[in-house]
Amino acid sequence: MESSSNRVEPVGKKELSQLVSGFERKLERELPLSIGPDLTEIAVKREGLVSARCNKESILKLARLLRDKYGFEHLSLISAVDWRDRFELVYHVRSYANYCMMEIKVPVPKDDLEVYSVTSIWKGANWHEREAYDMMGIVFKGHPDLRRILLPEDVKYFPLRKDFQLAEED
Amino acid sequence: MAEMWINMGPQHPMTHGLWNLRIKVDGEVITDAMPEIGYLHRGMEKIFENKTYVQIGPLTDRLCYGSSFTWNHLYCMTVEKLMGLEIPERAKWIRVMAIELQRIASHLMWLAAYAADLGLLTGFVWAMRDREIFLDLLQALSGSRLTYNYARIGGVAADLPPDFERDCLRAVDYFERKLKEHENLYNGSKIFKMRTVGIGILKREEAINLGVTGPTLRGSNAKIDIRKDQPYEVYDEIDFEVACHTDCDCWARYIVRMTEMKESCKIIRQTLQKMPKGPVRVKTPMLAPSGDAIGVVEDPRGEGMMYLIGDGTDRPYRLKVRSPLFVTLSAAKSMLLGYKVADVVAIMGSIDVCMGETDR
Amino acid sequence: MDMSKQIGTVMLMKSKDFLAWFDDWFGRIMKKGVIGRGIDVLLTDFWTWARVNSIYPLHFGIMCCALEMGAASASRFDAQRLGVIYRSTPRQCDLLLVNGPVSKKLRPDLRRLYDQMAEPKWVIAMGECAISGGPFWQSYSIVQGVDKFIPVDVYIPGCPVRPEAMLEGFMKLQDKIRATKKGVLTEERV
Amino acid sequence: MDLWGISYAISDILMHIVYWIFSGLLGLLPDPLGGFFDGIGLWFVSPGVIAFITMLLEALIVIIVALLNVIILIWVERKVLARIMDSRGPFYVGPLGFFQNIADGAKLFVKQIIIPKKADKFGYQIAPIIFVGSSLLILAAIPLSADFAVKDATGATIPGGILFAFAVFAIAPFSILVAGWSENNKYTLIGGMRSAAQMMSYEIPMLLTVASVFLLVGSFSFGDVVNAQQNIWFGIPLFLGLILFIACMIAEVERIPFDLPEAEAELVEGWTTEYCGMRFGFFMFTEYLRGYAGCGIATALFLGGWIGPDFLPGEIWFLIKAYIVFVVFVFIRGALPRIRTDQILDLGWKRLLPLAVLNLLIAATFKILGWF
Repeated sequence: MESSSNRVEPVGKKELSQLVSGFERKLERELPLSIGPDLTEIAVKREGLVSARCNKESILKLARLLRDKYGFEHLSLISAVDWRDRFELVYHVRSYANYCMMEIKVPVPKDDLEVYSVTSIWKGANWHEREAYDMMGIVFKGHPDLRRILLPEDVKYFPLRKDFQLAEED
Repeated sequence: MAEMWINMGPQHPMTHGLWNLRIKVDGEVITDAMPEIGYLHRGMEKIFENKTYVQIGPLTDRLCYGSSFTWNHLYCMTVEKLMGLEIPERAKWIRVMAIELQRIASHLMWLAAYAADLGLLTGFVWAMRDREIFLDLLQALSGSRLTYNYARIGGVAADLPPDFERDCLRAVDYFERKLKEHENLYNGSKIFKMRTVGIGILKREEAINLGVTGPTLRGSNAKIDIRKDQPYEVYDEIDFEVACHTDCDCWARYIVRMTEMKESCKIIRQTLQKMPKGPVRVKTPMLAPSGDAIGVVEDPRGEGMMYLIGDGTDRPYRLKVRSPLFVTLSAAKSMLLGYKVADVVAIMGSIDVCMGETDR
Repeated sequence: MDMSKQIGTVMLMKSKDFLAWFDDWFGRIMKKGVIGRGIDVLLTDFWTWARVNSIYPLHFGIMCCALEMGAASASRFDAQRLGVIYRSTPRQCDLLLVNGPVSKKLRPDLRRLYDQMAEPKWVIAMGECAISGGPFWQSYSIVQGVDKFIPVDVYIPGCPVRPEAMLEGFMKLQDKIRATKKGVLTEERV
Repeated sequence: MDLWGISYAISDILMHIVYWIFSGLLGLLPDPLGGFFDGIGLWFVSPGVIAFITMLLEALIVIIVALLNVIILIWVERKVLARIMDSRGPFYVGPLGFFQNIADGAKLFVKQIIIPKKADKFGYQIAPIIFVGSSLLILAAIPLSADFAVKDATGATIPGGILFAFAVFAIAPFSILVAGWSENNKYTLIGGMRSAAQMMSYEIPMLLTVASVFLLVGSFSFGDVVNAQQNIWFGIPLFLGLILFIACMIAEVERIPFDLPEAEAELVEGWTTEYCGMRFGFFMFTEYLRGYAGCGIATALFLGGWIGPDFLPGEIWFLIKAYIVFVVFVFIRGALPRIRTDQILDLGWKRLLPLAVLNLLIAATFKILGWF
């Protein structure tokens, strides 16, 4: 019944690395060509994991390219990290067919918190982005309904920022 | 009848836990659905940043209380990856066995809640009765019924108690006989099929795009299981089948979970045979190096993931938790459209909601 | 209230006024008079026995203690032996079992649930989270203990509460009901 | 009344008691006008009025016995259901948990009475009264044996007994609609409409199966139907009718496979959501009361009411059979999940109705063949 995707039955540990390394090397070569200067850095961390760092402007283009051309059909996670001088959005994207996960880090300067929303590409990102907005205050342009998801609507503070101290009050 | 917003929750027997499903109803058919969560938000990720690595262990049990060992183990595995720690072989086998025991207990909890939703009180009580056996086994291992804190950074808290293998094998044999009894109660009953076949259909492409994972995805004709795709611990040395069904509806998810329970029994038997002797724990340093690490685990509800950033101190700089239910709930709307109000129970029951991990 | 015209020995009143007058008169006799106290003295033990042996908790779960509540009502630690049936509307319950941390978003809803319950009602704070916020006491979105906005009768420690402890909690509540012998008619007096 | 072989004297005693009370009372009346009240007095003690009052007392006794049975039935249900689920059921309240229902009822009796502000007062209060009242009437109509029943002047059971029972059975949907609507809450409105629709749509197949029994017997009174089953119970030739009747009765009484209107799972108790205290107690008690009434009618029509070997009196045979039918209800409750509302109505119209007509045909063929 596995007609649609050309799923290859998983074999032992050894064969897995030869099978996969080809795909990652291809990624490492082709992505900088198609994205250009915005993709500041890309490296193969280990077999099955490629990490990249990309500027905020071209995240939409990179996402669409990854999903359509390279089969990264599943968005696992969007985490928002507060590095005190800047925010950073870490996208974890996974391709089932090629057993590969990609980690894309997108720095977001503190003064301009606008980022393009990838919900139009992966619908799974909808609630991840709402939670990033709710916890850190990063605004996603083009998001269907950007509201607070976990905290009540009338709350003003963004809890996961480093400057928000864990108050002891009631 | 005019369009009407119906509010199901937060206190509602259908919701296993606290969340509010607002559905717009035209007569009896659902035209729009908007899940509302956050009633159990405890700000866990903020608390994580103020506790040391060892203190966070017991907290991760409370992430999803239905399958607390998988989250505890995921946290320890992620920290070990960050520290670059190699844990003893016996500890890995014990962890895999405990994960599968926890998977059966979690699926039985789902079966109990699902039967109670559809009005089959006998199913609730039988599933809870059989779940007690596995809770006793895990209690023998860790001392507590629900939140174990059994996995520690660098291995497992303690070795198996004396003649644990005998009890475990006896429990698994007993359970496989009892599983047939459960199946007669559900597969045989025409009414259960009337309530679940063809209800809550979620196609394969839409499920993957929405980020749905776990039994809900495997029920939609996708043979995707992290234990096979990205084997962690010793899953690549165990042969088991990935349960998959092609109907994409509540019935398929029910069948997937029942076969997964059978597979877990097989895995437990293999772990008990192949478990080597040796130490179960390694000394761990207090401070973790700076850098980041990802842990991905097949939770009974889907793909559980943790993204950990260490900054060289003994406290994590940032620990992000990816909860499978957080995403499956966002896909609830596409499962609900077009079905009747009475079907909401069957559909929401079939994705095994657990609010602990969704609200964090 | 002389809305009645005295004609011979008969008073003429509008029916609505008569009903109000009758309630007031009957109420005075029952609540404060000898008859009311007499009935109460006779029947208080019976009402207490009834309330003790049939407690309907609300079918309402928050976190891990809800699983233990379910396990306690299943067949191994059968709570039904004590006459405990889980109802799902607050109107028909007389026990609110708070079994998890109460977040600030849930607080108004929980308070409304408590207000909707009919009068002889009790509250059990089950588990550390309900007693004092438990492992999440320093969280920004958790109310540190249910007794900050709901009067609590019995506290059951444990995280999560073991089913045996929950049954013991029910028995503690039964002792409390037996101790506070609430009459029915002359409530203020007792 | 002929209870355990005591002769017909009981009803004589009753008549004398009634006569003594009334003539005594009349004697005490102040008689300023002298002889003014004699006419009414004579009328009171005339045979017709005495017979009527005796019938009322008989009905009262039959209802009280039936209520005792309903309390036992609640206990039987909770114990059998617990046994299906490997647990013990109520245990500590009285011997084997027997007084559990009394404790539940008494506790509900002394609960605070809450009438929701926006609820329509009149409808809210009248609905449980109609619901309980009409269900009690059914019990009066069901005889436990040829003599332990409400009898008309000639000593036989009331000619239209079964028709009267089903007529009163059909009052409940009206009261459920009033209850659901008067609570002014959209869940209860939906619940009320669903349960009314379900009850009405299941009465037609039920009455058709009952008609097949009338076809064989030719009379509407309980006594004649049971006497016609001397040599063979109707449950054996009309076995299809028995199964259909039990299925329709489960839907009529709203028990598990058909109890979606008050399903806990999504309409939060359906139309009893806002009721609390003794009004809710009435609704809960009446559910079992109608269950007992349904089992009583099923035994009378299909299982040969009080016919049984002589070592036990007729009443006990009737009760044993009624309890067995109720235990079948409980087994069905233990084994089956709930059906969706439209599936319930679909099942009622598309499957039970044709089967009921088929059952009627079978009865007609038996009649033509002349076996009955």
